[in-house]
Amino acid sequence: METELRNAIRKLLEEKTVDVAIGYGRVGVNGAVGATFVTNPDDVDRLVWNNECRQNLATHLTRAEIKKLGKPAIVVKACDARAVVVLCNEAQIKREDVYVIGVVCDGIETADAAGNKTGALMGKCLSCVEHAAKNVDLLIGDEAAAKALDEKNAPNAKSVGHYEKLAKLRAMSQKERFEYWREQFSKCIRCHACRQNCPLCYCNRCVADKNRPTRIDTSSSLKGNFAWNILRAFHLAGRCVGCGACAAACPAGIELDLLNLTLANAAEDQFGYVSGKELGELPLIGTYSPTDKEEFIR
Amino acid sequence: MNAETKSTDAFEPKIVAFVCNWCTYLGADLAGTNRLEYPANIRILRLPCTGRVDFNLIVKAFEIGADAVLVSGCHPGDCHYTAGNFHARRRWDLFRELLDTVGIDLNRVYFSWISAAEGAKFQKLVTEIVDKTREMGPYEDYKKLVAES
Amino acid sequence: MENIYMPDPMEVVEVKQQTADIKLIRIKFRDPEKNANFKFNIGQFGLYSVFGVGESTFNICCSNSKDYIEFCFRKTGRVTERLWDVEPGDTIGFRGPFGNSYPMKEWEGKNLVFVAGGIAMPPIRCAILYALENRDKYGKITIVYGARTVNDLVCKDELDEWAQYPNVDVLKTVDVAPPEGTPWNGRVDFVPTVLKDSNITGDNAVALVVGPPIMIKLSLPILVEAGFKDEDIFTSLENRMKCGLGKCGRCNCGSVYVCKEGPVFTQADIKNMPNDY
Amino acid sequence: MSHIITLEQLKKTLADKISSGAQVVAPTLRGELAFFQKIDDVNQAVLEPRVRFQNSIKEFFFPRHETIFSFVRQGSDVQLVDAPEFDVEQIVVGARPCDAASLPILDPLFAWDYQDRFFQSRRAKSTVVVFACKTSDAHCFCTAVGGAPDSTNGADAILFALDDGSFEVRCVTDKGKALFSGKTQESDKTGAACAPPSVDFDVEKIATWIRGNFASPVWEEISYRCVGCGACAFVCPTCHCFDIVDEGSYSKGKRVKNWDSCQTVLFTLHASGHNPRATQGARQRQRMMHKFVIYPDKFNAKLCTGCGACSRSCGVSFGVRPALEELAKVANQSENN
Repeated sequence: METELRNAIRKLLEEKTVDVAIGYGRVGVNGAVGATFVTNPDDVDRLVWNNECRQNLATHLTRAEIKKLGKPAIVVKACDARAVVVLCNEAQIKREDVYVIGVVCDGIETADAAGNKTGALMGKCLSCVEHAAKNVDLLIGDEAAAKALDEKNAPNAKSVGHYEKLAKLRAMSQKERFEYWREQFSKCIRCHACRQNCPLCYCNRCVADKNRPTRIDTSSSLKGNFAWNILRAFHLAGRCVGCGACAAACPAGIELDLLNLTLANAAEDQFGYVSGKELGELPLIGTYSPTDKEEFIR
Repeated sequence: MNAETKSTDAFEPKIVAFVCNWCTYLGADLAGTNRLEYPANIRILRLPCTGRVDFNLIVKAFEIGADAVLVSGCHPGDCHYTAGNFHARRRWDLFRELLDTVGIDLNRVYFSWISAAEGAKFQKLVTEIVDKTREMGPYEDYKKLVAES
Repeated sequence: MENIYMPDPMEVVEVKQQTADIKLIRIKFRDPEKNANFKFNIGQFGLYSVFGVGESTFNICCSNSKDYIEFCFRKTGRVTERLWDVEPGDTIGFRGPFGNSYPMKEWEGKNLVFVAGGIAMPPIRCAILYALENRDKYGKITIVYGARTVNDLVCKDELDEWAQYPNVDVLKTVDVAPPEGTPWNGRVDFVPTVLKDSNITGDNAVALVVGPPIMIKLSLPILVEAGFKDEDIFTSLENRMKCGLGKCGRCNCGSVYVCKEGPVFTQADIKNMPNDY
Repeated sequence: MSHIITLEQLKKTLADKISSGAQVVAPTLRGELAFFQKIDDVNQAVLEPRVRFQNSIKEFFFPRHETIFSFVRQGSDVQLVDAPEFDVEQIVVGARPCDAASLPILDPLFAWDYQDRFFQSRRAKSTVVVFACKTSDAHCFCTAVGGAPDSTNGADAILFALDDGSFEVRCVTDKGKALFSGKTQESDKTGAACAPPSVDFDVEKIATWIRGNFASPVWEEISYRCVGCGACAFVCPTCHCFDIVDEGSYSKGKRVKNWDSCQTVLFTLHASGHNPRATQGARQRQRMMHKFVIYPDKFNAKLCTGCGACSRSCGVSFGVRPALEELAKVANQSENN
């Protein structure tokens, strides 16, 4: 699939359909995979495709430094593709301004603290039922194999990986859960890697960075960290596509995506809403319906 | 039921109420003019609409020592801004799920619709919240968390 | 061991509004003993606190012969917004003095040229007041000061006072002509043009230029043409600061820490500093 | 003739210190990630040499969140209460040589004219016990900045893990001797550290290139993938930049100092909206200059111990080592032509 990807991008660059290709390359220490930006058709051999392509490259589409490079092509997995759709639906980019190359993905491996592969799939991949990206301009890879993987995961998609972890968490008592997150958030150093690596956290001045008034403390104190993590998760309610970039980037190893999964589940169960499925979809919180449930309201 | 008659060391809960300016605030006012007494533990904050209730305000309320939080506004359809409360309802539903996962005590977070004519409902609800919170005692978990910050 | 980040409580003595969004505040140490033996050099800055809100960096803009200190600020941020509501008798915090200063000793016997634009008057005012208090030590003093409109001039009333001193000419200007009928005895031009007509010469003279980058960019060639060498042209850099004493790693411009080795630099210094300000 | 201490004796020494009221910091495991943490019970500690940590011992000399003073308004006056000075004995055990090496690097900064009581009081009261490295990984480059797997730079004592679980103790300073006096036996067994990590770039040559290329476009090109978070700066044992903010209310509260990172947009943003370092490339340049040009100019020491924490915890596979490697290529190219 790698050669197919390289040839496709070489053609795009040669024909000037795009000015820069945002893909994966062995750019980190010991050949760790990260984002690479190819503008010259001869450099396409820097691009790779394997199950270490962990990052969600859509986060670069809204960055000023990358916009300066001109019209982008972007390599996406299915979960990343949904983030591109949400960016379009939220009018951050125009769909025709980005050439989306989907690659069939058979699951991404987690990395240990040194960036080496652990052999285990990411939580989201265990319950993934959409291995072939949608809303793309070009799809590379065997769609049939993707379908087979979808069907293999479908039966217990909602009871493995992060869903399993969340279920275990929700089964705890309220006090135990509070203690669990107290311990997790005590590790948070407020480096905001979760925010900066999230494709949908594109605000140029985050509300946590504002000080007139200071809505939440910028300190990495316990109360500051609770306020920050609650605010970050809620500002992604009905938007997060579950790509796991936040938890993968957290230096303290906090399982932030469980908070987002809670909101994604609530959006799906109560409003039948899954973000990033089709272009033109209205945002969940931006709309309402007279029949929304309200049994918790006095 | 007057706060002074209680012995001074008994726990007096602090309740923060975010109320909408067009309905619930007037409902509270009506309770006052009708001599419907409600406990003084409640601190009323007036906002244009429940749609304006930003969710870190609720977290901030617990940070500064609230033992329970009430968010109340116009009934669906009565909103002065036509859809503020509809948006709020959908957000409250999602936010309660998030608070539940984080382990914040949902028995201390109340949402309600109180119209300008429902002074009695306001008094009944506030009294109920104060009594229940007094029973539950102070929100120790969050106070400990803030103390350690 | 002393806590170097702890400010001293200061009493606000006087608040003078300069323009629609600029105020000058005069403060004294609440502790009379500290007030008595507080020393600072002309051109140094301090950090001013509104407790519960934050701290901001401003030059000490008065002469050091008084028993008070003054600073000017524009209402533009979190701290300055609350400084705006401060009244005489209130308490704010002060830490300082920090940074280097104008070499007033070396300048003795020389002609002084002061060029300021808009809110950049305060960092120059302290040098002007000191020079006027020691008038005989200095040669001819030329003050060229301009702002967008007449209402934007900081310390407008003092400009005319300074003009009364011997051998001092004050050339004030505004970019936009004032509306009909408003009394204005200054010119209507950009600062660099007024500087060009002020027939200053560079021999035995120094210049202090502070203002918006565009004003500095256009004034420098005029000074050089008039014979000022790079070591004779001084300026005061404004970098973002937090600690003010070289620890927090924020104000550097290349290898130069503006809070420790600045804010006063000569054009020669700035030439071998990277464009990081 | 060497001095040996068994694991039990080491644990007992630490346990005694804990019960005597000292603050003991040791490697602990939270899930399968290792953190340096204050321990209340010696069994929480995982006393074995380890390469990968999610934080560094910096947190116990330069805390990520610390109160400077608190204040209370009384009418128009304000009462200021200074923060209590750190006055507990602190034992940091299990640090890596590259953690300990950061302390003498930071000393001159926190003593540059103004004495920073917060750092210096913790430093004075601390004893740092280093475990010589048994392994290194691809991120380590201590040898490129003057470090080594058995360097005692900044350490009061160094322990070499032996096969039988005990350690050879070599005391470096009086503090080290005081901690281990009477707790070791003599023996002829000696321990050794692992081989120094291999490095294929020359930091001096790169520093010279950096000095001459402030405006080079290379800075933008190498930092396209950096998304400007604070992870690298916060896990770095030598990064010391901090922010000062007030917390609490207008009537009562405190002023605190928090870790800050030159990689974030707000670091040099002026109130007027002007930002001298508006792009990620400019911020990357500042980081590399501060570590390899500015700090050496000012304090004759590199602001980097080569521990590799930055590239290990970087979400986009960047960090100081990848940056050095890419700058080395550019520096070599510009040298040949």
